Amino acid sequence: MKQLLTGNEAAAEAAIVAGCRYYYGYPITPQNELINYMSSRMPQVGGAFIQAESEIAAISMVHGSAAAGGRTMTSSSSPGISLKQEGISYLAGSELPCVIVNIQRGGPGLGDISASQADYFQAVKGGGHGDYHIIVLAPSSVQEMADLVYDAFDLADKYRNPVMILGDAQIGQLMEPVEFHKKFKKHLPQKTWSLTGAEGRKRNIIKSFYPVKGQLEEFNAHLQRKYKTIEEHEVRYEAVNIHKADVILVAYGTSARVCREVVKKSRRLEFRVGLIRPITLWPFPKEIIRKISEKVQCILTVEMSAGQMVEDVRLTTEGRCSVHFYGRTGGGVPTSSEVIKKIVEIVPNNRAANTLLHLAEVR
Amino acid sequence: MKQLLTGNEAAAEAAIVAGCRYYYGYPITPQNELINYMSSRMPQVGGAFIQAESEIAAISMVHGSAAAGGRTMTSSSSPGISLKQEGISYLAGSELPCVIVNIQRGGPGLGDISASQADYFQAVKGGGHGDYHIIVLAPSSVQEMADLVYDAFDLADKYRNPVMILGDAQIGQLMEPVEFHKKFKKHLPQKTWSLTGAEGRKRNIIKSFYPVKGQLEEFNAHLQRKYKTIEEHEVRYEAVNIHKADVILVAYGTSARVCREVVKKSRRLEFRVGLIRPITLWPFPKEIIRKISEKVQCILTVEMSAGQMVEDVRLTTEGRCSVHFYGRTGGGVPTSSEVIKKIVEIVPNNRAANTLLHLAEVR
Amino acid sequence: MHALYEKPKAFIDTATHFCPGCGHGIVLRLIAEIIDAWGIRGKTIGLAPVGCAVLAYNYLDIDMCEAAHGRPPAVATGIKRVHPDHIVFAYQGDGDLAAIGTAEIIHAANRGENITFIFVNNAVYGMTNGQMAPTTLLGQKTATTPAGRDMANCGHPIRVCELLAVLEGTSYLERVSLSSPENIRKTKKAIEKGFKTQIEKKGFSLIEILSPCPIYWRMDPNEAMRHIDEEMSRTFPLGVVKNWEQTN
Amino acid sequence: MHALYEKPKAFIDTATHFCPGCGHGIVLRLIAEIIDAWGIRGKTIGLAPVGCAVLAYNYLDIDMCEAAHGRPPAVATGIKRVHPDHIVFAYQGDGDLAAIGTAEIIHAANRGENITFIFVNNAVYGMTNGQMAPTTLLGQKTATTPAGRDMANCGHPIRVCELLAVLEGTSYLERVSLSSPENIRKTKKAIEKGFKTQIEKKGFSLIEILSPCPIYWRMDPNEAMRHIDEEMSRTFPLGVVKNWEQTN
Amino acid sequence: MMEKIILAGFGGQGMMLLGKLLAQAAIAEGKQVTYFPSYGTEVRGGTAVYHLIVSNEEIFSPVIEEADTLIIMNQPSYLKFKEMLKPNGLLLLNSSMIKVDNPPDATIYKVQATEIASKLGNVLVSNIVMMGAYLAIKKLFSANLILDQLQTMLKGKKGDLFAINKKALENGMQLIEATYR
Amino acid sequence: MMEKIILAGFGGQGMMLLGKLLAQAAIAEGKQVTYFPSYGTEVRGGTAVYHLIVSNEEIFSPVIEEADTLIIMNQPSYLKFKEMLKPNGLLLLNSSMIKVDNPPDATIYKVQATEIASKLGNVLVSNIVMMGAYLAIKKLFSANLILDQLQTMLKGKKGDLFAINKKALENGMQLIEATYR
Amino acid sequence: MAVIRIKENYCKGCLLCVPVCHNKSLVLSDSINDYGLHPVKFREDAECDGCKKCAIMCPDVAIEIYN
Amino acid sequence: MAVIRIKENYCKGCLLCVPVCHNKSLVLSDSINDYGLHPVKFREDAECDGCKKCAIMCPDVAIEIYN
Ligand SMILES: Cc1ncc(C[n+]2csc(CCOP(=O)(O)OP(=O)(O)O)c2C)c(N)n1
Ligand SMILES: Cc1ncc(C[n+]2csc(CCOP(=O)(O)OP(=O)(O)O)c2C)c(N)n1
Ligand code: SF4
Ligand code: SF4
Ligand code: SF4
Ligand code: SF4
Ligand code: SF4
Ligand code: SF4
Ligand SMILES: [Mg+2]
Ligand SMILES: [Mg+2]
Repeated sequence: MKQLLTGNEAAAEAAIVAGCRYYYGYPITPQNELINYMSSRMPQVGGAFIQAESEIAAISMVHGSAAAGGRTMTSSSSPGISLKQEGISYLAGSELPCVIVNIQRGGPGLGDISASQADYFQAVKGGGHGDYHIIVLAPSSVQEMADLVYDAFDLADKYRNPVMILGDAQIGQLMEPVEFHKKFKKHLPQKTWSLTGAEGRKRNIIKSFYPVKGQLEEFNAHLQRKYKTIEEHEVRYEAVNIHKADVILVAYGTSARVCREVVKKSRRLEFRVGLIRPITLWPFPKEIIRKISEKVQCILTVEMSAGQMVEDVRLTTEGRCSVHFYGRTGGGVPTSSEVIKKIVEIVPNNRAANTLLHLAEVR
Repeated sequence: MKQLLTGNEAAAEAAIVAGCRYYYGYPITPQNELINYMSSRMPQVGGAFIQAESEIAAISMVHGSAAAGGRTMTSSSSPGISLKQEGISYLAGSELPCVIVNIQRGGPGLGDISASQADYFQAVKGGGHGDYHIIVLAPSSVQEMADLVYDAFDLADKYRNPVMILGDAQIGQLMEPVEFHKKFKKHLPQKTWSLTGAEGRKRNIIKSFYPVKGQLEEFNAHLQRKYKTIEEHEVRYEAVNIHKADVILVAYGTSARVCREVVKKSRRLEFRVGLIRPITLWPFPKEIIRKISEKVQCILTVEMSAGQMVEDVRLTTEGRCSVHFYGRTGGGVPTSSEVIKKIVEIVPNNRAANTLLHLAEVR
Repeated sequence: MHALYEKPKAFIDTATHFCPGCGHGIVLRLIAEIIDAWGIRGKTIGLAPVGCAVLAYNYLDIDMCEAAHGRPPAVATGIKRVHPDHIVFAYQGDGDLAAIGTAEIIHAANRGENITFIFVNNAVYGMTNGQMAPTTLLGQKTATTPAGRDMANCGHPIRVCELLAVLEGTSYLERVSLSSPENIRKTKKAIEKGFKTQIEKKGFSLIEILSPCPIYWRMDPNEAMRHIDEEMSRTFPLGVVKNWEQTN
Repeated sequence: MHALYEKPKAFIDTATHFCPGCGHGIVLRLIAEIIDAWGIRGKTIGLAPVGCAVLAYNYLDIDMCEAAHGRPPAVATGIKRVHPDHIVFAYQGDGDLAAIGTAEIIHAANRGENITFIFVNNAVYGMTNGQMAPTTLLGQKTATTPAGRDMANCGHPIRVCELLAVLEGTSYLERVSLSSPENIRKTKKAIEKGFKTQIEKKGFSLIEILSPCPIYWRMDPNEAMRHIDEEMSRTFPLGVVKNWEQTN
Repeated sequence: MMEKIILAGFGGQGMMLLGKLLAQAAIAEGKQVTYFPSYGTEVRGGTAVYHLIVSNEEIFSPVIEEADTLIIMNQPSYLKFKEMLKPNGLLLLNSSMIKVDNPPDATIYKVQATEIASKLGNVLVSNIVMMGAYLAIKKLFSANLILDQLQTMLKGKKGDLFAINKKALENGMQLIEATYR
Repeated sequence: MMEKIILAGFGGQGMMLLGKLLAQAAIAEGKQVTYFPSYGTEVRGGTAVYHLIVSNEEIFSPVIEEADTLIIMNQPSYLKFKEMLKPNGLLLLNSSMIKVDNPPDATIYKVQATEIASKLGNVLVSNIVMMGAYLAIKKLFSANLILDQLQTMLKGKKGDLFAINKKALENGMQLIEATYR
Repeated sequence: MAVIRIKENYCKGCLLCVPVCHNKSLVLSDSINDYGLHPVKFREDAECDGCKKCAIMCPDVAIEIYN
Repeated sequence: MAVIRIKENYCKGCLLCVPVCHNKSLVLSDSINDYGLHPVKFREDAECDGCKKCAIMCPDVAIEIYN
């Protein structure tokens, strides 16, 4: 039977099902259910659990276990993820596979503990130093949290790259029925590069230091080629009702669920609302949005931030259609009525839009 | 007489001239000349110098001195700046004025110590968590380093906001003649909010925590309004030869100097190359680039990165003209010949472009 | 009618957000009492930690500053440089001070910062719902040591006063508790001594206070107080660990 | 012709990047000698620090990992969890271990990680051109203490072994030096003892090595060695600070 | 069918469990369900509120903008959340702790849950009394299904705990049948 | 007028100082100047190379793509940088340490700087010998201007240091006059 | 003889004040405060000599003592 | 009698090996190695009993000893 779990717990259990045996974390709300779950579950499967002295120590332990060839994970929330930025840059620069969960909360600073999507830039543009990318996956249900965690470990190993699960307080603490049924992935490369003791072979070195002139540029070129491959092969998104849509919503994670509600409500009308829900935030689903931008009059991006992903949407549409933004900050979650009102504001005045407005007001 | 100083030293001396009396740092190449200089200079002016136990401690000490009403600064280079991201988010969230110098080096990870501009995203999009902005100034000469450091302190105080000086290994270690002649700024607000002991007044609190539902969203709205004001009033850039230009280069800091060389070389030709050099990276000089994009066929952005500022250029041009990119990574500094070759590649084939190519090849 | 005991003026007239029987309220009240008695509201600046005492500034009517988790010693250092003659104190929990903030407290101590640290050791992370702290007792069950803390995986509870005592920069270190009116009086004396150390520019002082967290100890408040006496102070013996007035 | 002394096989045949007379080369060579002698190349994993020894993997022919500045204890912990039966050692400088990495070393020690730490104390930040380290001697001139380190502003040099000795998790702590062939032999013995401690699963071991940085001490190499004997070892006394074999 | 319930009370009144039991019953019956604890802040104490949606179709937003049912345990929660009920929705109140003033346009049921639970010997089962009342009114799930869930949940705990919970459930149901039918 | 000089040698051969003296002379004469130490890596030792540009007009890029003059102190630097000289540029070599093979298309001057300096009693002034030679060839600045700079720089140091530096400068100049004129 | 005032809405009923009173003058009250908690009350006819132990113990500054 | 081999290009002329040799067998050489440094050399006709102290002292693994 399906279990009723929080997103945090589902992420933890999915990691264990995916073969993660090295978890290092530090408490922070709203991801505490994850570290707490790991502390009881890891010993049961013979894995390692350490409550590290800090987020920095945790990401560094992840560095060690990844270098040693283990499947490894850490989790935190916004302030703690900021602390990990140097470590993440090192992981990317050392090409180490690992999974990092960010259950975002309101910022900046201590902010509060409610849901937010204001760490998008940090995740996809790189909050750390240097030109690097991590793969960023954004679940919007507890089941998807579990499914994406499996995939995160596979993607990390496939590309020797850190993968981030970008959730928020709502998805982390929401309970939904979930099943764990990881499919066995073939064709994952052997970790011949990992540190196992150089018995009978040349030594392996895990590093990101390229002091000889030219080497670092060469290494960066290699990274950029790898990122290009990922961009070509790993884009994921969900498209709902996008054909002949009058307006297209773009939203991920928690705000995508609100938008889905809007799409559902609009079904009863002549006015067509579609949704593109990026599942990979990096690589960003550029192709589909580019295509859509040739067909619709306007796109509305909905986020729990002051406007971050909307920049990636605009970079993709390049002026071909108008791109609007509706956002809530600091723990505010948009409601479907708010989104509908915003749609009414941006679409040319027509009957359908007014019906929509009516719908929003009646609730 | 002008002194021959490195950019690092000029930044330090300018800070002292600007009244900075609280400096906290941690050694890292290529900004060591700055902390070393401060260690001998601060005691001479009765200021505080602490070699902190880490970059995190340093930014936290800055937090304290800023909260107490002092003019305060820290400096580091890429990995160290990554470590400060949580602290920077707190400073922004607490609206504390301070100056942070990032003398960028090659990344990701340990990378190397040569010049780079790959921390652009981190600086302007926010490497820390939450929706915040810091003002980012990019000097391209040692004299400008000094001048911008004065302004950085004034801007910080004016807006109660952290300001970053974004340099790189080249500008940090380059020696040029420099003079210190800060003009006295009037109309800087009194720091009535600062912590001085609540003698005879209501207590002051410096914090970024807004746990009561709705408060954080309100505070974020306030921040966004402030950012809008800054965007309206504080944009700075240098425009060279942009009238009737066939192609416009956009570059800042070290790479702008290379582009300036290209502009100079092209003067002898019929083919006109112009340059827009953003001095404030945030707020980004959108208006002038938007205007230019209506007039030129193409823009070439030149950076020492895999392509970061170019996104802000594209966000501004919105498809009105083609935007190209030339970049070097990992310590590579573009040469004027490389830039000329790239121009030739992107402009419609014409005689002028060929002359230009000739120029590039002859060197 | 004459008041024998009244709310200290420096304690803001409001209900606190702490759980019933939590020690934080007692400690904050003691600080307020000293501020009143010594008349130092105008020259005192406090640091609130990230932890259950995060809202200390809602209770203490003085200038206060937030610090990121673990960083109060560094933030206090920055404040003290600007106001060397003010009384600057940092209020920290055991997760804040002895886990993520280890480097900051050690180096503030080593520099001999003339600052007073009020270190509330409740052997648990209260704020984040009861995980292990560096000071969690062996065998103690927490959200991250469901089977009880064991030495092999999680190490021994860290004795902060004894660790800092090794550093030349520390001047006054004492461990006290809140388990009884008598012990609370001693705690107040210790905080006074900490402030005095600072006023006389004798350097770094830290008062470690054994404090109950009934909620995450899963005890009723009176049981929690007994637990301090019977269990906790065996791992963390009460008393002066270092005192500049007694060094010869 | 029979070799009385040859380059250890585990030491890669190349010139090093160290300055003339730098102690790092000696320490790395000793590690290589032990790896050869004990035949443990295939089960040893090393951690290179950020510091002058950053390129340790260019000299030691074993599996090695870089760690961000100060984080070798945490990275080593992550490696050791995957390979509990391998010999994992971290090589760290004094800035790396005793400044930015304070929290990591204290907590690895407190957890009693079964890892060996080779701690090269050269009283200075070599890599970044000679700033003060936590272990810089009082009065020592560095790039950030141009008038010499003074206790009032910069605190006292931290004695790492003595600090860690307070923690129950530490098993073997010894301070040695490189000042003479005799002392180098003792250093080698101490490293061997560290590895033995680990192989026998006795827990945390750390060997603090007083090591010359002639360049930033502004001394010629032989003078620097004398300085270790005459000055440095007065602040940092040589000898065993803690030994699991001797505890009763 | 879609039922949106908001449950609110102060920490310790067992709202979390109440919602969880309903959610698990929903899963057992093959229904869709989302259950969202919407903590206010990082700060201790105060009101705990939970959004529970049970449906035959896919549920999108787990945040309830307009509830079909409110189950409210104390006065502050009543004041805070009463406006979230849809017109004529079900308002189920713990009248031991709530003074009903300015009621919204609703079908109101008052249950003296705290008192009943106290009489049963354990004030902590007041939530289960409310559960009984809710089942009796909406009949979303059978009492047996809920009791099954409870039994699994209490497995390993002291035996009489289940008995008292069962009593509480029945009392709640009976109260509705007796008072309102 | 614009003169682009690349100075290279190994650490300790005083290239830094040589360039700094020229740069300061340029400032004294009201010229524009950029002086850029282009360290290879965070790693100790190896070659140190400096880019010095002196000009009457504004200088844009401080990085030299094509040098007017190379002043080279040792063999590895010679091999590494000789291609950076413009055709027929000035190649000034410390022939004590450089074996000239495959020379580029250049005007070559060889100065046994290390030997001369050793003879003067201090191998560390080999850089100043090179300075003398450079001044004699390019006559960018007067020897006196440089000596002034040197004097200010050496103020406070032991007195004979200036004397030996002066000697070194003169020796360098004389060598050029004698050998190449 | 001193008088105790308990601030009903500040008191959380933690009972820390109860055992420290040598007169056993404080007991839990039946009433419920605004936060839904039972505060303590001064037992009717109880003694109080103003020793302050209860106030010293109270984590919520809920007790004031007068005479 | 043992034989010392010094790897010219590894030796940095730090002279740490010089004072430890009780036979004073090592001296700085006039030659310059690839890095522009003067290495040490085994003094002509010097003694060596293979005590290894020089090699133990050498930070650059530049000395090997044979017999
Ligand atoms: C960087 C960062 N990491 C983690 C947290 C989450 N957090 C808040 S308080 C706290 C620890 C609380 O424990 P303690 O310091 O012992 O204080 P207490 O609540 O027990 O008084 C943690 C881990 C945070 N806010 N920031
Ligand atoms: C986060 C970060 N901060 C600072 C640096 C710069 N850095 C490199 S090595 C080093 C310290 C070197 O000192 P130590 O650890 O004593 O090693 P040594 O070079 O003396 O052997 C520093 C500060 C860095 N690379 N990363
Ligand atoms: S959780 Fe513990 S420390 Fe925090 S307020 Fe409650 S009782 Fe106090
Ligand atoms: S700077 Fe010091 S520690 Fe670094 S290589 Fe040189 S001598 Fe060794
Ligand atoms: S003051 Fe003393 S006697 Fe009076 S109620 Fe309080 S504890 Fe009891
Ligand atoms: S100690 Fe204070 S809060 Fe606790 S019961 Fe007594 S009066 Fe109430
Ligand atoms: S082995 Fe001994 S005797 Fe031989 S050269 Fe070396 S130090 Fe001298
Ligand atoms: S100790 Fe080694 S490097 Fe130093 S001089 Fe002797 S042989 Fe050369
Ligand atoms: Mg605690
Ligand atoms: Mg060092």
